[in-house]
Amino acid sequence: MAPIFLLRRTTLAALALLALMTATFFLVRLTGDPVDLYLPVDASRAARDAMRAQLGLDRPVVAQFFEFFVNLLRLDFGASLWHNRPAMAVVLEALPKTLALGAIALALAFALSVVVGVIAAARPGSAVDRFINVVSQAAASVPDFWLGLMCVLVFAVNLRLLPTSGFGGPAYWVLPVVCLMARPFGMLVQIIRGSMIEALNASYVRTARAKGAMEGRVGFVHALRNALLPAVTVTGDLAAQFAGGGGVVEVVFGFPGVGKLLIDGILRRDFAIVQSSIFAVAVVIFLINILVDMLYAAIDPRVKVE
Amino acid sequence: MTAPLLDVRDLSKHFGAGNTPVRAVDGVSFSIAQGETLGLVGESGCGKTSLVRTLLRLNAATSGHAMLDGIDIATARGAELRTMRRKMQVVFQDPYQSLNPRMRVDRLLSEPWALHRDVLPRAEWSSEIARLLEAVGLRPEHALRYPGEFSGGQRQRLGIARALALNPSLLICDEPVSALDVSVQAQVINLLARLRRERNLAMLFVAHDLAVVRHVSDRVMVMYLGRIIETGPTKTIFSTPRHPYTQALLSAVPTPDPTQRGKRNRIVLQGDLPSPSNPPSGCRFRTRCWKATEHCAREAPALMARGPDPALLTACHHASG
Amino acid sequence: MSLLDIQDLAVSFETASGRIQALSGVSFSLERGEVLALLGESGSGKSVTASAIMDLVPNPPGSVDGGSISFDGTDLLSLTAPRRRAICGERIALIFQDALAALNPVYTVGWQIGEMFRIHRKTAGGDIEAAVVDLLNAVGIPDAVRRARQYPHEFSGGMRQRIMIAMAVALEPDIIIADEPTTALDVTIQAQIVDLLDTIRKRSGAGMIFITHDLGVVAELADRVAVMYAGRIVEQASVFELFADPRHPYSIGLLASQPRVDVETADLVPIPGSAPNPAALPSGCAFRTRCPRAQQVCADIVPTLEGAGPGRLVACHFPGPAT
Amino acid sequence: QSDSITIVVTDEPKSLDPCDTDLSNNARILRNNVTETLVNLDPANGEVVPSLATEWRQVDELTWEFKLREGVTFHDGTPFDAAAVAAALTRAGNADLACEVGLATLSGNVFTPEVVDAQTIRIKTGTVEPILPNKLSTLDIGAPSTPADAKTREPIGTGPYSLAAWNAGQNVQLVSYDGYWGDKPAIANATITWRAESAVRAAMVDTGEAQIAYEIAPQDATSANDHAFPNAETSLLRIDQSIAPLDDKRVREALNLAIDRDGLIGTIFHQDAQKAMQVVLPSVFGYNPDIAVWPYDPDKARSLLEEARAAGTAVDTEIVLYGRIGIYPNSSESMEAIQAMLLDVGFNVRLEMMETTPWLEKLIGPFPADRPPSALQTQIDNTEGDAVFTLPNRFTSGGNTSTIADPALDKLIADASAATGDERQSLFRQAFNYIAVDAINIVPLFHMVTIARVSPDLNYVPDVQAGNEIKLATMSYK
Amino acid sequence: MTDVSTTMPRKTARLAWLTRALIADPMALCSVIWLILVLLLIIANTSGIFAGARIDLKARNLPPFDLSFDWRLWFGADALGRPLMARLAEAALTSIGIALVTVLLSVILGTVLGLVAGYFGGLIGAAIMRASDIIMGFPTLLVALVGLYLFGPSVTNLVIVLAITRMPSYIRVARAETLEVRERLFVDAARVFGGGPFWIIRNHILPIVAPTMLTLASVNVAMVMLFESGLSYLGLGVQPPAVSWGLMIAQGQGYLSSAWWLGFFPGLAVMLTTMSFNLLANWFRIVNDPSQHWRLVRRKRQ
Ligand SMILES: Nc1ncnc2c1ncn2[C@@H]1O[C@H](COP(=O)(O)OP(=O)(O)OP(=O)(O)O)[C@@H](O)[C@H]1O
Ligand SMILES: Nc1ncnc2c1ncn2[C@@H]1O[C@H](COP(=O)(O)OP(=O)(O)OP(=O)(O)O)[C@@H](O)[C@H]1O
Ligand SMILES: [Mg+2]
Ligand SMILES: [Mg+2]
Repeated sequence: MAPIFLLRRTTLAALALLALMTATFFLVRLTGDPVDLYLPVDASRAARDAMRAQLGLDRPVVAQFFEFFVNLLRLDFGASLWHNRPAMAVVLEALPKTLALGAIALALAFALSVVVGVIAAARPGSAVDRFINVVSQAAASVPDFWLGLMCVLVFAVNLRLLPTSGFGGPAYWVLPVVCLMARPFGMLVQIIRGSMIEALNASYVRTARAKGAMEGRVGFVHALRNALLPAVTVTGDLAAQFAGGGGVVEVVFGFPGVGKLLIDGILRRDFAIVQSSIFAVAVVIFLINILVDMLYAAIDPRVKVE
Repeated sequence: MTAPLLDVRDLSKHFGAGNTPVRAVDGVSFSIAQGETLGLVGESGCGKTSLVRTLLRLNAATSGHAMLDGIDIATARGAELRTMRRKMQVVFQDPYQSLNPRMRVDRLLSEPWALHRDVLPRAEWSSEIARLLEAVGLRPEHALRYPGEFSGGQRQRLGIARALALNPSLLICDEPVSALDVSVQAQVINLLARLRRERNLAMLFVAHDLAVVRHVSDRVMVMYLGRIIETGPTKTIFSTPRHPYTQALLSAVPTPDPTQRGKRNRIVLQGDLPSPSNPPSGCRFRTRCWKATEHCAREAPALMARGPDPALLTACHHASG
Repeated sequence: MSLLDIQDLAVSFETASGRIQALSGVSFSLERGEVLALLGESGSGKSVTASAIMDLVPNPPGSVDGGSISFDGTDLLSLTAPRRRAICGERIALIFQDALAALNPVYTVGWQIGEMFRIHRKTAGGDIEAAVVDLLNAVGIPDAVRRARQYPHEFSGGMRQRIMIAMAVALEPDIIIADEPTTALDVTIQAQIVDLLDTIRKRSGAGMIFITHDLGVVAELADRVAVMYAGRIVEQASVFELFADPRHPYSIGLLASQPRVDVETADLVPIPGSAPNPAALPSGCAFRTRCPRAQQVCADIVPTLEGAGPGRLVACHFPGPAT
Repeated sequence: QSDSITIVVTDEPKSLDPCDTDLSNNARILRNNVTETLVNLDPANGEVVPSLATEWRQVDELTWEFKLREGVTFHDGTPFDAAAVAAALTRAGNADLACEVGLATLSGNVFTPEVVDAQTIRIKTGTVEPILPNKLSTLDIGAPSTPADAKTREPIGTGPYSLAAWNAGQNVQLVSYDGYWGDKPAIANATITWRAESAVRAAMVDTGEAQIAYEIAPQDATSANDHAFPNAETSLLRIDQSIAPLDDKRVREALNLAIDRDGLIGTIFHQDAQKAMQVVLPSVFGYNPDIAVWPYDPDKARSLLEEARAAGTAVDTEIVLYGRIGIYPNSSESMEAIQAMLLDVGFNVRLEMMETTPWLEKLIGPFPADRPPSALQTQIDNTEGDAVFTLPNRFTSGGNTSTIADPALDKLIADASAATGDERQSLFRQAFNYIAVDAINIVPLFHMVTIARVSPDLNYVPDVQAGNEIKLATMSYK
Repeated sequence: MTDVSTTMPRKTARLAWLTRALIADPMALCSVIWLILVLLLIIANTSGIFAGARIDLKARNLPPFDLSFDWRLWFGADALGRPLMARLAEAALTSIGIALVTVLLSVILGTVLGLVAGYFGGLIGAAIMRASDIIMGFPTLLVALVGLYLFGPSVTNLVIVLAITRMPSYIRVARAETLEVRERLFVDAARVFGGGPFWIIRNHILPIVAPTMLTLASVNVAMVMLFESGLSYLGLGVQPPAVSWGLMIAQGQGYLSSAWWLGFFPGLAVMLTTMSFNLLANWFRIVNDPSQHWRLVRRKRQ
């Protein structure tokens, strides 16, 4: 991968990021004024105006935007109203947790769906295949937060096997990971099954068979590597989504990730938090995309990273 | 002699910008007279389709002119453009791709009239469709089917019928039989020959099957890497070709006659077609030519008569030898 | 005993428009060192025949319904899948029409050729590399050491076909099945490949089944020809006999509809109509709807392949020379 | 471990600064655990009792004097003295810091501390302040090292516990302080964590993940371990009475009569909730015990509406019910039920449930002139024990959240606030009566209860202050 | 192929084939049955069969499957004592209605924009694509919140917000497909006859692109339903007193341990409906791809 290419991509991404941040700035400001939320109901009008002035919210939006923009270029995202400390610091505390959660869930989903997808593709139309089809469709269709609630009900409240929610040792990760896995697992099984069936019907697989390769070799050496490409694309997209936080799942499990942070930030009108989490997530997504492209090129030599 | 129907001067079509564009067509000149069939042969990638598409104004020409009956194809607008579209029609190579699979045959065939409202009143469409179908050897009731329900040969007939709907004077055929089976290929060739006779059609017949070209054409052009390297009457080209490439091409065609096995003097060319974005200097064929000399690398040979037959034009420095 | 002997082979496919009998009652044999051409138009069952021999009929939707394929005295159809695979890969090799699709895009060509050794022989890594380079040289690919590390998409069409050939002959098989190896290629390249195949085959003494619909290539290469129509062999003869004196109306039509490059052809005489719908073949002789000689019996009784002179078989109720 | 406890509440505190203890999320963690106040209120009767101050007196109309406890040190080792109190008071009033205590309880007056000696402090007030000790019961005293011009995330106090860690998004951990002046608590380590869902909180006590869970929804309060306690909140609908048809008193009365309060209790609201007629609890100074609770009388409500209609009031105008999602457990359900009841007697009402920020826009004035007639779901709390903390801001014409502008009421409240003793009580009682019966500015609903689930092996019974204080020091395992 | 005489009228033949194909795919058949059930429930509800589904605090949180109650209460009652069956029906109308209208809106706009971007390319195309990239880059939550805050929390606004956020996927797919179809020979043929851009888009490209868009739309109905339920769960979507499945789950969450059925049934309904749309999309893909038809047929024979 040429440095020129990296440079070009980074420049493009930076421009896109600026556009995104600009839009974010105006959007969050459209959701209302945080002052009422942050002052006691009894606080006087004067106190409210004072706070507004202190936050700079009394100035014209354009002026606020200009300041925001200058600060953004200096990578200064301001302080969180709610947390009372630099917003980026708060985000950087939550981000690794979200990334770990997403990575674990995706990695497991990917590994599992490769196995299951290959099994289904081996005998399309068979009973096993149809069973897998139903299960994976169900997994792809289940609302993750609902699954979360039901898991809490069954495994935590009734069976008391796992903690209800929160953050801590491995036990705390089980349910969020499972809930987050469901949809990717379902989607990936469908995709891998489809691309695997296609690959197994491809001409080069006939060649491999004609060469005398056994079915295992045909499936895993010849077909699978080709069949993985669409799965990698989808996994990349999912990874990008997960980088933004398991959203609702994080809320359900009280998992202190960036998704919950963003949702709370939105509900609390904590502009700095919203802006810095969107920024951080956008950067992560950019890195994920590059990673996916590189992975793609590693799997398929026809794809040149450029 | 009357003015030719199609007159092409120095036509070029380059793809891509920058310093190494693909020179798919590079300074091609020729003409076709009313009612004449000109065959065009060449290896895959030599620029046949690019030329055809440029003539049809599906690509914009990079330079040069093509005049159809006095209308400049590249710049025609409004009424002129409509006239041009009516006069020149095309039959594509792939009968599976060239018919919209979701259009029923009657809609398919009447599309030209829907686009040229003045040609035929709507009331007459259905009878005309029946006539067209019969003209290409199909039955009128076929009008109610979809293209997917026809075999390759039948589809190609549909393609031809559609091309004839506007009664053109020039029919451009881009490998119309390459995708067809031998037994069906002959049907289509015969059909084209008949229609040509009946309607006094001029044709540009593109193919890479030399036997078919020989059978169909009055005159033949041989193309190599975007250039015409030899052109002349069919008889002369096939009996006494002067360009080494034409000679190699002819000798490479296997003869369907086992008794000739091993008796023919075959020239097997080495290597592949060079890249059209970086063609060899001078004569483009020199990298595969057994006669190539210094001179060939330096200077591109002009297309001109180099032997006893003045109608046979050859672009080779060593053609007379 | 023939090297390969096929009797009454039948293959069918399940499709939306019904069951397709892709092959029925196909019988032929191949001797060591012999070139048998399978000639026939698109859909006549040539590739399915090759697939059936190599155990490559996709199941579902296809299935081999009957017949026998005996190779060197063993009935391939009665073998277990792994044993059959082993024989097919090592002793019978297949060359496909579309080399680009037939080569795995994600592995280097060297790896793919070398795989033949890894599957069937316990050759050491270094030896495999050397063998691959030798093979690439033998099929006329210059700069073999470097090119072995390249991927299929980095080669031209002719070069890819050479790679397919190298792969096929790597283990010096007894039979090479070439399924339209030159159809996608230009005449000049086709000439190169045909020459190469001929040289390599002669050198190893293998038998070859050459599948094509190009009469010219058949005339250049084949010893014997089997003409297929709608899943059946309709005529079998030595190449000289077939071209000089075709007996089946379809063979006759085929020859008459082919324009020639070396002599001026007067009028072409096409075979009327088009290939029948494989899901709804006409009763009796499948060719009867296009046949000038057809009579009632052709609709009632399927003609069998019968002797019509030394080494020559025709499946027609009214065989006879062209008129 | 028998000396560790985990407590689960609803939300993460947004601040742990001692000057923000007006927020109950914050106060629960800090008050009397980490930081202490000069005085406390007795949960039983609302009387002021000593804490960091041992005695106090009103020197003159504008001056109060407090004697401070000796031998008290902050967690960082610095001694507790009058200067520390002065600093804390000044800090709470610093407008730039926007302290919750300063903006709420202490607002509306000027307090000037005066250090007499290390153990004595005098506080001068701008205007007469009859109940300063009540107010000071909300002022937590942080160490002098607390930055004067910035909020802190690491409070240092004099309480039995010091802050061990605040793991943002996860929990707050407290550990007992060896140098505490009082008795050493039985619980050495406390973790306060938070979950939004009542069912989850309740389950955590059952599973042993936590020992106390606060604010369990009524439907989850099914076990013997659930303790209901009044939380000083009163729920109500605030009527925007300046917009027709709500400017007609008959219509407002009909609103009140249409609601089946008994039907709501024990179903959507906890059975221990008390039907209310005014917005403070009986323990609050100024509470009027003589106002009769509205009966459920749908027929009378209908006839009142008819009367109003006959008198030309546009009774059929659509009235908007503004509700806030999650303001208390089952808030949406309660509003849906109320909407149904109102529809039943012939009101044309539309329910709009909102999240907090837009709801606040409806709650806090100034209000736009062209607004629709509305009633707003809200609740009012009073933990300071005096009606003055409730009435001026909510029911006078200058009030932030007031929808009533009645000169008579304004005067009544102003007089009451300045008065002391029985006169004060009587005036406040009149004011409450005026609001509820004469003006009918509100649809009072219930004095609310909070339910806490307490692990059965823990000695702890939540009291009325549990909404603002988790008295860790009083807890122990059986 | 050649001489299949098709005497049956085409529309009927197509319908018969679709029915046959549907019966051949048990999963698709189940999906259709489920959707029809839901539809019946909705119709029953709107035609007032559940009338009397009034608030009745005494019947609060009645457990399900107690057949001794009135049949309306077989699924239990909600927190206000209304029959859960009626609530589910009402929510179904909102949830599915939102999803369908949203998808309809976004599929139409997205396809048009995608066709334009794909066929014309150039500046317009680039502008459309960049705009859709930016929409894609946004957390939908934020967009939803802004939309609902600015324009008020109504179902209409939710639909608009969701439609806008879903549009990019249609634009992309329609554009990609257009780019491919544009290069097909029959488009060239139409151009040779003098067909202008709009003629070609309408007669040649749209009919080819439409089935893909329909399949995508079907998948998207499922996605929008999930999304709406997520938003409503967070309190950013449908607001009470309106009700959707997602909102019912959110409200049921408060009764997780005391009345599990309040959250369980709506979640199950979301899942089954989503799954139905996904399965139908699959089936539709197969039906539209002749090379896969044998799957449908084989199953029929077994
Ligand atoms: N749209 C295009 N963009 C870039 N290069 C093109 C384009 N179309 C054709 N070319 C290149 O132009 C050259 C000539 O192609 P063209 O299709 O005209 O050849 P052809 O003689 O018709 O070949 P064939 O026999 O395979 O149809 C080839 O190298 C091809 O790769
Ligand atoms: N996978 C398949 N599914 C269904 N039908 C098939 C399949 N493979 C082959 N067939 C059918 O079997 C018949 C014979 O096909 P085959 O590929 O052998 O023809 P061919 O003679 O090799 O033609 P070509 O010259 O086009 O390669 C055809 O009718 C074809 O439709
Ligand atoms: Mg071409
Ligand atoms: Mg074949």
